[in-house]
Amino acid sequence: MTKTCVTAQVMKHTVLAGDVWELVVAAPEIASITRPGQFVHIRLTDTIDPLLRRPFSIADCDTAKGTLTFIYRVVGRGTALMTKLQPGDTINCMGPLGNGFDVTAKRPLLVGGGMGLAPLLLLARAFCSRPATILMGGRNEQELFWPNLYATVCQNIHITSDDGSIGHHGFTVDLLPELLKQDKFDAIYACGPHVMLKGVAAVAAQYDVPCQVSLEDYMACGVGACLSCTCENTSGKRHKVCTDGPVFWAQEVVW
Amino acid sequence: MTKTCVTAQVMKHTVLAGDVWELVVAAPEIASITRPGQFVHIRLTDTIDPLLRRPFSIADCDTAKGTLTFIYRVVGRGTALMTKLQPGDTINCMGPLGNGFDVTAKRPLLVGGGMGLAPLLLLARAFCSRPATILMGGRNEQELFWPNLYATVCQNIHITSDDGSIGHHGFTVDLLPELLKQDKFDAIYACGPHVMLKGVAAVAAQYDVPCQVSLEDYMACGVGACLSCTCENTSGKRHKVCTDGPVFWAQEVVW
Amino acid sequence: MVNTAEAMLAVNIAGIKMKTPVMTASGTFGFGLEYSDFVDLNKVGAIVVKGTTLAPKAGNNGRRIAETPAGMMNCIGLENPGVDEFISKTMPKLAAYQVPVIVNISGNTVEDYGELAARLDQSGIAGLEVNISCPNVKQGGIAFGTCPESASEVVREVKKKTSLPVIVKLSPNVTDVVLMARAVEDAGADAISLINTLLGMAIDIKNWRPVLGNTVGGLSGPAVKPVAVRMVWQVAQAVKVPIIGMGGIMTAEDALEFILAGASAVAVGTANFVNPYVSVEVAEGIRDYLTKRGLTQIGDLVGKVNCG
Amino acid sequence: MVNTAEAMLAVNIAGIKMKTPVMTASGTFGFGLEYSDFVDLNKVGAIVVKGTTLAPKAGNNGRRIAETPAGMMNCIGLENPGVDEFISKTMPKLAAYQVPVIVNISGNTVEDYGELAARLDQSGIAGLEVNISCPNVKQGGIAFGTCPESASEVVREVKKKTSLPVIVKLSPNVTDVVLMARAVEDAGADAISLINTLLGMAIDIKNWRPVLGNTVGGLSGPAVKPVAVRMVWQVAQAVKVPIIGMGGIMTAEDALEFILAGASAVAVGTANFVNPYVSVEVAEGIRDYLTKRGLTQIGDLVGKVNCG
Ligand SMILES: Cc1cc2nc3c(=O)[nH]c(=O)nc-3n(C[C@H](O)[C@H](O)[C@H](O)COP(=O)(O)OP(=O)(O)OC[C@H]3O[C@@H](n4cnc5c(N)ncnc54)[C@H](O)[C@@H]3O)c2cc1C
Ligand SMILES: Cc1cc2nc3c(=O)[nH]c(=O)nc-3n(C[C@H](O)[C@H](O)[C@H](O)COP(=O)(O)OP(=O)(O)OC[C@H]3O[C@@H](n4cnc5c(N)ncnc54)[C@H](O)[C@@H]3O)c2cc1C
Ligand SMILES: Cc1cc2nc3c(=O)[nH]c(=O)nc-3n(C[C@H](O)[C@H](O)[C@H](O)COP(=O)(O)O)c2cc1C
Ligand SMILES: Cc1cc2nc3c(=O)[nH]c(=O)nc-3n(C[C@H](O)[C@H](O)[C@H](O)COP(=O)(O)O)c2cc1C
Ligand code: FES
Ligand code: FES
Repeated sequence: MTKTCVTAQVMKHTVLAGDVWELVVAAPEIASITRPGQFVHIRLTDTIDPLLRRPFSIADCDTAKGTLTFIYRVVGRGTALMTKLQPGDTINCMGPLGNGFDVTAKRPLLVGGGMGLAPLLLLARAFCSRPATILMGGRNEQELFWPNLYATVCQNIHITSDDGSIGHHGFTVDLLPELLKQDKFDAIYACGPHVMLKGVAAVAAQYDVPCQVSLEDYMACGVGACLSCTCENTSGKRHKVCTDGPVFWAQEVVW
Repeated sequence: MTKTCVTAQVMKHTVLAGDVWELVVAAPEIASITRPGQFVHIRLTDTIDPLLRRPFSIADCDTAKGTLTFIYRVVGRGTALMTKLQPGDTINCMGPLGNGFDVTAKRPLLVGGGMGLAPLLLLARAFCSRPATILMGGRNEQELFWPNLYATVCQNIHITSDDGSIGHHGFTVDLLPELLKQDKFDAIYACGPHVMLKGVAAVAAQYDVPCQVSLEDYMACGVGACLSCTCENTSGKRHKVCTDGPVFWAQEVVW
Repeated sequence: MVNTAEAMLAVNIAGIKMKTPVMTASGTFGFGLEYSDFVDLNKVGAIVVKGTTLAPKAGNNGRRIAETPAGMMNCIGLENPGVDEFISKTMPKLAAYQVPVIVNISGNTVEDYGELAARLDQSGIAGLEVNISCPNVKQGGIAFGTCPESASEVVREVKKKTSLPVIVKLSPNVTDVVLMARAVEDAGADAISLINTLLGMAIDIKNWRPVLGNTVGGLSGPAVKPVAVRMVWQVAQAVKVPIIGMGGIMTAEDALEFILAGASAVAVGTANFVNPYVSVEVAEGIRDYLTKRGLTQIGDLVGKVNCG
Repeated sequence: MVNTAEAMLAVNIAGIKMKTPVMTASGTFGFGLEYSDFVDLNKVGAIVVKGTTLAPKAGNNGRRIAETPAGMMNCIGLENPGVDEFISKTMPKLAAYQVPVIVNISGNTVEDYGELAARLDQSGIAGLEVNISCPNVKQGGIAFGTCPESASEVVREVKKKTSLPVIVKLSPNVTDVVLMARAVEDAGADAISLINTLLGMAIDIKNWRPVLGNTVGGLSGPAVKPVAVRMVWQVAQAVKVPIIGMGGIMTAEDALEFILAGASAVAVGTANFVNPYVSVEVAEGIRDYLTKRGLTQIGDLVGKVNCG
């Protein structure tokens, strides 16, 4: 079984909060082989407007039902059009793409900011049997509908908000050292804005905890062919975010 | 009251036969001033695919309800997309455009071929009180669902089909002289393929009956600005099909 | 000082005073009157009328437009009633509006251009747009637009024959648009407009014939916007005269790209066919953008793209 | 005689034997292997690999792609591992497939092109595509593609250093593509491919900066198709060598336009990103078209547009 491109029917499509939506589609071929951290490249319509696919992390995946869940924020034309999807409509899904997280940790700490919390949700589910902890950050209370989603898959939930309207007032990175001191985490998994990832990586290095980060870049092909998403890694080699990533070990990344 | 551009809600959308559809939309601003023979320039989506508007004759118009009816055949990308419209969806309607038919005749004969029967339907309704006669032609029986539509608005219905599967075996032009001999028509109104119009115009001239024809051309603007639809008329002047037409006196047209 | 809504958008392009920086592109808005049911012409920056020639022209035969991906092609072939009819019949009607009228002129020879300029000089119009870039006519047209020397000659001749501001419209079908821009600026152009259409072709695979009656046609619409923005930006680095940017503008956002690239005004073309209100809506959108950003004048944006 | 389904589509472009006339365009299909999960590479006409240079190249900084109306822009900047790594690491993997591999080469100097040709001569590839039209690198690239003399020089040098078929890829960013085509044909090109990308630009109106890291980028996709078809048609009237047509092909219908215009083969580029199966689907669509029309060979269509 391998990467494929399938027509997927919309099963459910709801607003989670403000401009964040949850989209569930039936794509058993992809669901059956999905690993946490992977993503799907979505073509919304068969017209040429918009032309390119859009990458979205797989936020959840039900192999029994053959469904994939995406959690997305409306930011531009493609996502605005996406909100119009109704159950029964179809989209084209190409995936699963990317490498996914290493899931061998025994005491994982997940750190997510904003929409970076989407891929971590599936990762948390994979860690379900283990006592996973999540540290989540967002701008304000309204953005932090995430605790509900994580309630069943994480043992401990720590929250920070930029404005202090919920949880700890500040950024995830501010709270991170404290958590690392309290608990013996054997791996950190982070996804979120670049500046957050950079901060998390620095703290992880300081506390000598292995850390994986999931990166984003503008992508045309999603399969390593177009070189739109490459970056240099610390060993001087060129890496492709779409295939060598989106998940990288923090020490590979040139911050 | 004048030409306008409005968002119109789809009220009804059904297949009439094969690839011919009937679309009813609410556009009271346009319906209230529509004359038979006019058309609407339709923008289907607010994406740029397809980019241009598509012109469709107003096949019916209910001023009380404020609705317009279009009868269209699927021939390309735009009309294919059009079939997806559901009640409640909206399209953008620009109109009413074009000059419309002269409706002063006392004993009108309508001659329509194929989709040319769409604009004649509204014309027939305008003539309702008078004993209007329609001569309609099509390729075969399947295409001739039109008699049902005309049953209530025309007194006499004559039918020809290219393959003889319904009505007279042959073209409308073949039957036309006979009708003109039988009856004292004071005007002929024709719409259909160019070759049919040319034939009708010739017969009309021969029998000395005033004749109006409705022409088609590729249109960008629909309002006389782009000059994509112009043609020379018999007095050597340039005419615009969109504004000087689509209805012309047969003797104005260079066949 | 907070600027009034009106002053915010007002521009002066080589002496042509416009209420908004949004003009209508030649050939896409007729003589303006055709759109007066939809648009208050007094709210349009300027109306650039259809390409006008000395004698009336019937244009090309056969199909004249075709839709393309996010664009269209046309091969109208400069159909127009001739400059004299414009002056005697159309201009008096346009004079009823408070909107600058710019006449787009096309000739087969350098002398044609001069003669057109001379006849239009006292016609009440606000300026001339010299079309040296029409891809749809056999003689003249684009030939002048791809050769710096011929272009200069045309511009000098026109300048000689008129006291009106002279805008020169450039073709995108060239290796080096900057070379052309410099040439026409040196020859005396008061402003430069670009882009005219890209030369394209479509083939009907059902009958193995060109879709357009003239085989090839001019491509316009959103599809060409990236090329147009690039050329405006390149030319803005190279010339001092004001630039009128066009090519694929559908929204205020599109127009703002051109302005940031270096256009002092913009024109909407193909978009008129899609949305007849577009010229006014784009101006309003630009005003909203200025307001939101706390800017007081459209000039604050011109050429402000930071490529560092 | 009824042709077999296979023979119908087979083409021989300057000695490169392909099972279908549908190739993949350089830079849009990686080294082919990246798409092998989706496409049986043995069913692709030929794979043209990413632009290759002598030394490895890191490409441009910043954002490298942007969507445009019915198209996209890129400024990858020829990132590639260098010709030696291609020969030693990639080509052995590609050799496992029965598909002609064509290497797209780019140099800063005439000598670079010659050296690239020499090194690739015995590497097992089927041909060279000389890229004199890349808009995304500072030196070389497009400069060679806009000047007939430089282009000829490059082609002559490459021909001297290789026995492989040499395809020359032309830029659309020129006033007269026919001039360039004639020049490279005279210099010994065995085939001509076109079009490379149109130079474009987009500006982010939120931060007043170019969207792309390299300020400008190459426009591709459906938006450019009319320009590409026109250029293929123009060049087909002027040269005898076979033409590989590309620019915006998404469907078999699009490909057929290019073939009727005069292309003996076509390449799909941007479309791969949208539909990874496109190269095979387009070939199948062409076969269906031939079958429906009772034609036996793709050659029956080449250049058959009737402009009379
Ligand atoms: C591997 C990966 C996983 C992602 N997962 C999620 C997710 O789970 N939920 C979510 O809300 N978003 C996610 N994103 C970001 C998401 O892809 C963009 O928000 C989306 O493409 C924006 O599309 P648009 O048409 O609305 O925006 P527009 O700005 O109109 O898009 C224009 C172009 O830019 C690209 N683009 C715009 N923003 C981004 C971005 N941040 N990253 C990459 N490309 C972008 C688009 O794909 C498109 O090609 C992910 C991105 C990547 C690379
Ligand atoms: C005044 C007028 C009234 C019309 N009324 C009707 C009607 O009542 N019912 C009906 O079925 N059709 C009518 N047509 C034809 C209808 O406009 C076309 O069938 C339709 O535009 C095809 O669109 P498409 O996207 O499916 O085809 P495509 O071939 O994909 O369209 C491509 C382009 O060609 C144009 N085009 C294609 N065919 C025609 C045509 N025959 N006439 C004009 N432009 C065309 C399209 O508008 C579009 O710009 C009318 C045309 C005109 C000019
Ligand atoms: C139907 C049509 C007719 C045109 N006629 C002319 C013309 O007569 N003179 C001219 O200089 N440009 C003409 N143009 C070019 C436009 O003025 C404009 O430069 C071009 O379309 C790009 O702008 P757009 O993409 O907004 O349409 C014409 C364009 C179209 C679509
Ligand atoms: C992301 C990307 C990278 C490209 N890289 C190259 C390249 O390295 N060498 C080259 O000759 N052309 C390159 N091209 C141009 C394509 O090969 C092709 O000529 C162009 O995209 C037009 O075809 P299309 O519209 O089907 O994409 C590239 C195009 C894209 C979109
Ligand atoms: S998106 Fe194409 S290489 Fe990564
Ligand atoms: S459609 Fe534009 S003038 Fe008739």
